Amino acid sequence: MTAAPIVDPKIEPDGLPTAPNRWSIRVRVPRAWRRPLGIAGVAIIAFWVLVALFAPLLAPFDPLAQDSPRFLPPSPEHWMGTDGVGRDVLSRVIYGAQISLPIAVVLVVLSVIVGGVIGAVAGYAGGVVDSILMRVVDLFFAFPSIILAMAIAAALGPSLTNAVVAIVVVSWPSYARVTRSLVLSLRSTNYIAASRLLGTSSARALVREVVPNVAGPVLVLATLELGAAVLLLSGLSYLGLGAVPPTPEWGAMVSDGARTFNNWWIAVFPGIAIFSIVLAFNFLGDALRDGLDPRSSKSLSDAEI
Amino acid sequence: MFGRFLLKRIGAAVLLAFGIVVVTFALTALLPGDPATAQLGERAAADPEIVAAYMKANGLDQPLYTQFFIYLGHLVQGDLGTSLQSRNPVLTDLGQFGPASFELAVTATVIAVIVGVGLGIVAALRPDRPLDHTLRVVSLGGVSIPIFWLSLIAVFIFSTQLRIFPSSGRLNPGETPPPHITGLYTLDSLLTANWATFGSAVGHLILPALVLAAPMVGLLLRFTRSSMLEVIGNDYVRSANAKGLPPGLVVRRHTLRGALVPVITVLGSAFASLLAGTVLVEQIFAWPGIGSYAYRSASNLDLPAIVGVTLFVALVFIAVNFLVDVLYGLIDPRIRTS
Amino acid sequence: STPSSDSAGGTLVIDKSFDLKTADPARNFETTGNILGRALYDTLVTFENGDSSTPIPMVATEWSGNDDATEYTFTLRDDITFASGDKLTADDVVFSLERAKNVKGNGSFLMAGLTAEKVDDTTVVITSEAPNTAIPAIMTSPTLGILDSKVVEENGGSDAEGADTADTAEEYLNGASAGSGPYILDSFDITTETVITANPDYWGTKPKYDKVVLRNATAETQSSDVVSGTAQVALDLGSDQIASLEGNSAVVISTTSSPTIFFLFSNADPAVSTISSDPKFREAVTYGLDYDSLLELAGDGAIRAAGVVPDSFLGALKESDAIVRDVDRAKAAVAALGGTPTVSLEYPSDISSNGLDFGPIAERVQANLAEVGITVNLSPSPVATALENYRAGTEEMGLWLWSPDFPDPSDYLVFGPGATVGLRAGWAAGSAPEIEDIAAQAAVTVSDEERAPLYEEFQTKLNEAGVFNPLFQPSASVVASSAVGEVLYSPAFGLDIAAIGQ
Amino acid sequence: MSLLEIDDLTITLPTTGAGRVLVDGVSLTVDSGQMVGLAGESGSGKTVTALTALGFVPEGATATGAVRLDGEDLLTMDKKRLREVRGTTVAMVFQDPMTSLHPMLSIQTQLTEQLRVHRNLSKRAARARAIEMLELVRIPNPARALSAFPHHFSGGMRQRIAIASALACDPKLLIADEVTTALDVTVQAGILGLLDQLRRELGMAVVFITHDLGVMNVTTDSLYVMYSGRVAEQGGTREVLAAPRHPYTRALIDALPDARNLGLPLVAIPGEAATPERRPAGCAFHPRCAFAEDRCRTEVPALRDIGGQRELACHVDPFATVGAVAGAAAAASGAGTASRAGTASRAGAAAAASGANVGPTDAELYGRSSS
Amino acid sequence: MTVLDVNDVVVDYKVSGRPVVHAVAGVSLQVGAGEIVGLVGESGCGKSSLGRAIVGLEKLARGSVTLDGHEVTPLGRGARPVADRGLQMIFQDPYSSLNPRRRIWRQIADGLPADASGARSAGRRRAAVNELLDAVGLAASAGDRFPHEFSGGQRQRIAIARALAAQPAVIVADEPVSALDASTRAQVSNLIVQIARDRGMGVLFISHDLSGVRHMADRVAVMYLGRIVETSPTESLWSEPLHPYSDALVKAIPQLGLTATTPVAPRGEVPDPSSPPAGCRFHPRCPLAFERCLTDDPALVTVEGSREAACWLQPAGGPARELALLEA
Ligand SMILES: Nc1ncnc2c1ncn2[C@@H]1O[C@H](COP(=O)(O)OP(=O)(O)OP(=O)(O)O)[C@@H](O)[C@H]1O
Ligand SMILES: Nc1ncnc2c1ncn2[C@@H]1O[C@H](COP(=O)(O)OP(=O)(O)OP(=O)(O)O)[C@@H](O)[C@H]1O
Ligand SMILES: [Mg+2]
Ligand SMILES: [Mg+2]
Repeated sequence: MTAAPIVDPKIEPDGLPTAPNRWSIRVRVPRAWRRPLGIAGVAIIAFWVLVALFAPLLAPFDPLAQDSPRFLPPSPEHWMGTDGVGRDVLSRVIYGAQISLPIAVVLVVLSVIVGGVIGAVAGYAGGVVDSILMRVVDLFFAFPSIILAMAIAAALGPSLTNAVVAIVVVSWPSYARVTRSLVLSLRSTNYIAASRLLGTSSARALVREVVPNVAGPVLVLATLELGAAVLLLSGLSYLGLGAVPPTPEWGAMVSDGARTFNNWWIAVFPGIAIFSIVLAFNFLGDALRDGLDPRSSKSLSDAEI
Repeated sequence: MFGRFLLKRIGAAVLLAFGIVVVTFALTALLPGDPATAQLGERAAADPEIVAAYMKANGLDQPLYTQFFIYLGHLVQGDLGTSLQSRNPVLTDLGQFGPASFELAVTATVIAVIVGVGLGIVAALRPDRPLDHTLRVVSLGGVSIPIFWLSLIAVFIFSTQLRIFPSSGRLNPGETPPPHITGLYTLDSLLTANWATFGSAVGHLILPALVLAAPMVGLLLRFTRSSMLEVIGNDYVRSANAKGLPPGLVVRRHTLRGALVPVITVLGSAFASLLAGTVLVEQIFAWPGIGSYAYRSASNLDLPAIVGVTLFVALVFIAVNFLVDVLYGLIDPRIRTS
Repeated sequence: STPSSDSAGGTLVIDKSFDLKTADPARNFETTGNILGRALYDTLVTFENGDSSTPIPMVATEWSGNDDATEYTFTLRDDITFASGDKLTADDVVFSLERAKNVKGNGSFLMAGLTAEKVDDTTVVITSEAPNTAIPAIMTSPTLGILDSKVVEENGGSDAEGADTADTAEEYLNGASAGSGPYILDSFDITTETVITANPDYWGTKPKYDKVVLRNATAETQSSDVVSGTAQVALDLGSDQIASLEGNSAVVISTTSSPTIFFLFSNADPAVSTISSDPKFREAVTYGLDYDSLLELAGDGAIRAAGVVPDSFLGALKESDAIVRDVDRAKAAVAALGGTPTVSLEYPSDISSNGLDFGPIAERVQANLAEVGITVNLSPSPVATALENYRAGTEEMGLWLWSPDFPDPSDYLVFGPGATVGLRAGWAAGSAPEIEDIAAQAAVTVSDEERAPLYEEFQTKLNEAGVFNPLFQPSASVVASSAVGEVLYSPAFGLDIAAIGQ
Repeated sequence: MSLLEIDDLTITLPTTGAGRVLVDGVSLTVDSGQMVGLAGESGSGKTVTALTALGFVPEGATATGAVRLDGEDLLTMDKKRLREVRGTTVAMVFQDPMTSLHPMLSIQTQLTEQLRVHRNLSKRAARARAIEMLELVRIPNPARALSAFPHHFSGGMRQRIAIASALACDPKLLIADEVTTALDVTVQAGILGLLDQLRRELGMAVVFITHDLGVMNVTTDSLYVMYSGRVAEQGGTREVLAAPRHPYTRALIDALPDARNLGLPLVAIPGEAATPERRPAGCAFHPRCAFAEDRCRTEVPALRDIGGQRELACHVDPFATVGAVAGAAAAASGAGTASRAGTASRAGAAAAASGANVGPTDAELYGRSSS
Repeated sequence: MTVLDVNDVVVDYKVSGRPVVHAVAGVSLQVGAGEIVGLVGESGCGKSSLGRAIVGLEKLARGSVTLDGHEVTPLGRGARPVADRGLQMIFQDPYSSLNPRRRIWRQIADGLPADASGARSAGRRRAAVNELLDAVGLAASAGDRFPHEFSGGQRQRIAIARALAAQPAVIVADEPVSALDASTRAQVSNLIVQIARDRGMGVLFISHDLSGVRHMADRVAVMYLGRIVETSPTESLWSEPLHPYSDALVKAIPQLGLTATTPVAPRGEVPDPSSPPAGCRFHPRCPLAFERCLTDDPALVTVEGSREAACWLQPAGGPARELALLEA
C-alpha cells in the first residue's frame, strides 16, 4: 500500500493577495509606513535624528555660550533669537534633539523591558502570580502619575536621570497591561496548545511562541509612547524637575521663556520642536497600528488610555 | 448580584487605598528633605528649640513606621492629617481645591466629549474622505501638543494680547465666591442666581478648560471613530439599515449605542488622569486646584498633603472607574445580567 | 464687578506671588504676611513709606534707650482703640511681644533675649540681655504687631512660656483681625486672595482704598494683569518683565534697589570639599566672577553689592570698594590649585525674588568661572530640599540670598565665621579670629559713628576671605496702573498698603 | 410580472488598475411565494447579488443593469423610497444570529422600531404585533421575551427572533443569507421547517443563500449556481442537483459526503476558487475544469436555455448525455485504481448501497481526470 | 487493539459567581490502532472539552486517560513527557492553530523526537520535515514560508504534518474540516483517513457533521450534554440508531436526491449544561420518554456486539430494539 497522496500533489502555497514569497516581512512593514501620515512621521523623525547627529555642524553657535546680547528677537543672525542669558535659541533647539530623542528611546526601552516582562509573566503564569502582579499594576495606574513623578523627582532631586526613573515608574504599567492582555489571548491559542502537546515547556513556549507575537503590538505601543515620553519628560523639565541648567532641554527652555513671554521666541521654538517630534511619533505609531490585526490593536487601544 | 459587585469594588478600593498609603509613605522615607526646614523660616530653622517644637507639634519626631500607623489610625476615622503648609486639615484643603479641579476637569471633559465624540462620529460616517484625514491629523495633533506650551500660547494670545479671557484664577479679584453648595463656582452662582459671578466664573473657566480638553479631544476623536467604524461594519447595523430605518435613528440607536462602550472606558480613564494631569495647566492659569496643591505639597515636602492628594486622586480614579462600570451596565444589558 | 481705582473709596487689587502662611502676626515672617500685617496691625514704631533707615513713631510716640543699649523705654499713645472698643494699652503691647517670642514661630527670634514689661498703661520697657541698638528697628517688624490681648486670649491666645503649644488663637486670627491698623481682615486665603477693608475707626490717616484685594499671581500673569487692569499693583515683576512695560502709559513704574543681597559662597569646610575650602579656589572665584555680567542679569535698577550689608543701611561699603574682576589673578589661582577644579553649585530652583530666578544667575556664574578654568556643575533643587543642605552646611558652593530681618547692619553679622550663615558655608568659629573679633565688637557698639566703620571693616575682611561673594542687590519695582499713581516699594515691609495714593 | 427581477446586473468596484467585477451579468427572477436558492463557493457573489434586492450596493461600487422589485427599479430609486421598500416589501435575515441582533437593545425595540417607522403604529399596537410575530416563530412566552435581550436566547431562538423581526412589516420578499450555516443540524431543521411553514402561510417569496446543497435540495424550488460572480447553471432545484449539467455544479456535489460515495475518498475540486481580483479569462472555472477546451480559455460562455426550464453557461456541456458521461468515465478510471486499493472493500460496499442516479464511477471519473 | 482508553472522564468548568459546568460528565471511550472513531453531538455538548481533556489540555475532575497502557497526565509547566506525546490534536480553526510568526518547517520540527545521539542536525531535521510535508501533499518549499501564505485547507494539512512529527498513536481531531469550504473539506478528510490507515494511527474525529463522519469513521460515538449516549459502528448507527437522540440527529440531516424529505427537528431546545435535567438527560426532548426516564439516569451499556447505548429502551446485553417500531 503506497502512500500516494489522494489529494492533488501539485498544490503549492497559493499566492494570497499579499506578496507570496519570503520577502513578505520586508514588504509588509513599510506598507504601514506608506500611508501619508506614516511617511510624514518617518520624515520628521529622520529630520530630528539627523539634526541630533549633526548638531555640532548645524548649530551656528555654542548652545551654552552666553556671548550674545540678551533677548534678541529673531534676526538673520539669530534665526530664533537669543534667550535671557544671551544664548542662541536655534543652537539650543538643535542640541535639544540630542537630549530628547535618546532619552525618550531609553525611557521607552526601559519601560518596555520592565512592563513587558512583568506583563508577560502575569499573563502567562495566570492564577495567583497574575492577580498579585496585576494588583501592583492597578496600584500604579491609580497613582496619579505626574504626582508620583513629581514626588520622585523632588525626592531624588531634579536631574534627567531621575526624571527618567520617575517616568519609567509611572509608564511601565501600561506595557504590562498590554503585554498581559496579548499574552492572555495568545495563551489560549491553539498553536500554543499544539506546541505544548509536542513537548515544549511552558517557559520555552513563552519565549518561542508568545514573545514574537507580542513584539509587534508592543513595538507600536512603544512608538506611540515615545511621543508620550517626550511630553512627560518636557513637562517635568518645565516644572523644573527634569533637565538641569544649562542643558538645552526643550521643556526647560519653554519654562525659561515662559517668564518673559513677551520675548515669545524663547518659548515658542522649543515648543514647536516638542510638538513636531511628538506628532511624528504619533503619526508613525498610528500608521503602524493601522497595519496591526484587529485583536492586537484592540488590546493596544485598551491600554493606551 | 449588584450588592456583591459593589462590595467587591469597595474591597478593592480599600486595598488600593492602603497600597497607596504604603507606597507614598515608603516614598517619603526616600525624601532627603526635612519638612521642618522646608516650613520654617531662616532664623527659626537655626533655632533647635523651635525646630524641635515644630517636629513635635506635627508628629515628625516619631519614627516613620510609627507615623505610618498613627496616620492609618487617623485615616480610618476619615482624618487625613494636617497640611504642614496651610496648617489646615488636609481634608479641608481637598474640600477647597477638589471642586476647583473638578469644575475644570468636568468642563474640559464636556468640551472634549462634545467636540471629540462629535467629530469622531463625523469622521466615521465618511471614512477615508478628506475630512476624515483632516480630523485624523487634528486628533493626533491634539494628543501631541505639549499642554504647558499650549497654555502659555493661549494666555499670551487670548489674555495678554486680545484680552478676551482672564489669564488666571477662578473669579475676578475681590469678587466674593458664591455660597458654597457644590464648590463649583459656575454651578453655585447659577443656583443662587448670581449672574455676574456666573459670568465671571465661566469667563475664567473657558480658557484653561479648552487647553485641558485639547489632548482629550484627540483621544476621544480617534476612539469614537474607530469604535464607530467597528460597529458600522457589524451585522446588527446592517440589519437596522435593512429594516429601512432612517439613518439618524440607525446612528443614534444602533451604531452609537454599540460604539459608546469603549468610548466610555476611555472617557473614564481620561477623566481620572485629567484630575492628576491638571498640574501644568493649573500652574500656568493660577487655578487654585488639586494640581497646584499637589505641586506645592511636593515641592514643600508637605507629607500629609502629598499622601492626602495622592489618595484623593486615586480614589477619584477608582470612583470614576466604578461609575464607568455602572454606566456599562446601563448601556450593555449583557453586563447587567452576568 | 470691575474694580474701580480712580476714585477714593474704591477697590484696589494688588498682585503678589504668595508666600502667605498665616494671618497671625506672631507666627508670620514672610513677605506677603508682612504686607498684610502692616495693614492690619500697628507696631510700636515704623518706617516712613519707602524708607527703612529711621524709625518713626506709631503706637509709641517717643522712645529712648540707655547708654549700653540694653533697655529701651517706649511711651504709648492713649487714643487708640481696637475694633472691640477696648483701648490699646501697655498690656496689649507686652502681651503681643511676649506672645511673638513664645509661640516659637518663624519670627520669634526677633524677641530673642528681649523682654517687654509694662511700666504703666502708656509706658513699656524692653530690656535686652546683650546690648542691642537694633531694638527700635526690630520693633517695626509686622511680626510684632500689637493685638487686642483680651480678644486674643478669649480665643485661645497665650503669651506665656509654652505658648507654642498652649496658644491656639491662630485659627481665630486667620478669620478676623484683632488689631488697630488702618485695615481689617475681611477674608483670608493663602492660595488665591486675601481681602482687607478699611478700618472705619482708624486713629491715623484714613487709607484711600476701602477694599484691598491681595491676590496670588505669578510674575508671568502680573504683568498682563496690571496692563489689562485686572490688578492695579504688581509686586513681583522682574527687570526683564518691567523692560517690556517701559513706555506703556497705562502703568507707572517705581524702581528702587532692594535690600536683598544675592550672594555666592564656597564652603570653607574641608570635610565638605577640599576644593572649595582651599583659599586659592576662593580667590579664583572671587576674581573670576564677572560681576558686571551678573549685574546685567539683575536688570536695570539693580546695584552691585560691594559687601553683604545693603547700600541703604548704616555701614554699607561704597560701590567703589567692591571687588573688581581680575581674570589673570583668577587664572593664576586656578593654576596654583592645579588641574581643573570641579565643584557643584546648588541653588533653589523654584523660588524667585524681585522677579529674579536663580537659574540664569547660576548659569552665568557657571559661564564666568568656566572662563577662568573652573568647572561648575549646577545642582538646582526645590527650595525645600536645597534649604536642608544649605542649612546643614553641606553645599559645596551655594547661590542664595539674604533679606534683612530688620533694617540694621547687625542683622548681617550672621555672615561671620561661626555665625548662622557662616556655618552654612562651613565657616566654623575660630577659623578667622580677626573677623570674629570685629563682629563681636560691632554687635555691642552703640553709637552709629563707631558702628559704621566697624561694619565696613567687617565686610572688607569678609570680601578678602572670599567665603562669601556678594553679587548684587536686585532692583525692587512696583508697577501700578497710572490711575493709582506711583506706588513705592517698602524695603522693610514690602509694601505699605495704607500709604498707596496718599 | 415577477416579484423580483434582476436583469443583467453587473457590479464593479473601481480600484486602481483593472476594476474588480464582483457580479457579472447576473439575471434572476423570483415569483411571489417562490423559494429561490443561490448556491456557490465562498466569494462567488451570492450575498452581493441578493443584497441588491434591498437596494444595497457595496460602498463605492457601481451597479449596472436593473433590479426591479414589484416593478420598481431599486438601483435608480431615491433614498427615501428605498427606505420605505426596505423592511416593508423586502426584508433580510443574516447568517449569524449572534451578531445580527443588536446586543444592547431589547427584543421589543428590535421588533417594533420598524413598525413604528413604517406603519406608524402606536407603541401598544406595535407591541401587540411583535407578540404576534414571536408567536408565529414559536418563541415560548412572547410577552416575557419582549423585555429580554438577545443574549438570553439560544442561537436557534435568536435566529427565529431575527426572522420575526424581518417579517414584522409583512414583506413580500425575504432574503435569507446562510441563515442556518451557524446552527446545529437539529436547530437547522427547525429553522428550515419554520421558513417552509411561513412561506406557505404568508405566501412570501424567499431568496435562500447557502453553501449546503443538501439544505438547498430540501428547501428551494429553483436554484442558481454561481461561480465567480456569474451564474453557471440555473433550473429547478431538484433537477439541477440530481442531474447537474455544469462541471462546477457537478464538482460541488461530488465533494459532498453522501450515501452515493460512501467508503470512497471524497472528491475535491482542484485549485482555488477564482476571486474578483484573480479571475481567469474566458470561463472563470476553466483552470479547475477537467473538460476545459481552448474555447473555454478565451470566451466567456453565455447562459443558454437547455430545455426543461434550465439554463447553462458552459461551452462543453460534458454531461449533456449519459453516453458522454460513460465514455469519459471509462477513459479515466484506469488511472484512478491504484490509489483506491486500500479502500476497495469499502468502496464496494458503498457502491452497493448507493442508489442515487449518479453512479460512483462518475465521481471517480471527475476526481481522476483532474489530477 | 485499543490504544486509547478513556475511562469515566469528568471535566468541570468553574467560573466564579456561576454554578459549575460539568461539560463532560463521565465519559468512557476507546480508540483502536488505525481506527477512526467519530464523536458527534450538538454544539455545547462537550465534544471539544472531552477532546482537550484526552490530550491533557484540560484537567480531569475525575477519571483517567490511558495511552498504550500508561496513564496520560495533564499538561504542567514543564515539557510534556515523551510517552504522552503519542497523543496529538488538530484544531478546528486553521488560522489560530499555526504561529503566524514562525516558519512552517520550524513549527513542524518542534515535534520531531530528539535524535538518539541527542545531536540535532538541522539538515536531518529539515529532511524529516520535508517528508512530513510530502505526506500531507505539500511541496517541500512550503516549509520556508509563513502561515499567512497558505489557505485554510493547506494550513490544516500543515497542522496535520506537525501532529505527525511526534509519531502519535492517536490524534484527536476537533472539527478539523468544519471551517473549510466543501471542496477543501473533502481533501482534508481524505488525508486524515489515509494517514490513519497508512500509519495504523487511531483518530478521534470530532464533528457536528454526521454525514461527514459517516464517510470516514469506523465507529461513531454520539454525545449529548456531557454524556455519550450511543457508540455504534457507523452504518449501524445510520441505519438503525439505538438512542432516540441518534435517531433525531440522523433525521435532521437534509439529504440530496430527488426523494429527499424535509428534515425533522427534535422538539425543544438544548438545555443548559450547568443544570442538566434529572433522569435521562434527553428525556425532555425524547419522543419515547416514559416515567423511568424522568427519574433514572441510564448508564452506557453494551447492547449488542460492539454497540453501546445509554437508554432505558435498550437493555444491557441486547438485542438492539428498533426505534421506528417502538414509536409506532
Ligand atoms: N462591500 C464590499 N466591498 C468590496 N468588495 C466586496 C464587498 N462585499 C463583497 N465583496 C467582494 O465581492 C465578492 C463576492 O462576495 P459575496 O459576499 O457576495 O460572496 P458570497 O458568495 O456571499 O460568499 P460567502 O459564501 O463567503 O458569503 C467577494 O470577493 C468579496 O470580497
Ligand atoms: N473555558 C471554559 N469555561 C467555562 N465554560 C466552558 C469553557 N469551555 C467550554 N465551556 C462550556 O462547556 C460546555 C461544553 O463546551 P465544548 O466547547 O466542549 O462543547 P462542544 O461540544 O465542543 O461545542 P461546539 O460544537 O460548539 O464546539 C459548553 O456549555 C461551554 O459553554
Ligand atoms: Mg455571503
Ligand atoms: Mg467544540
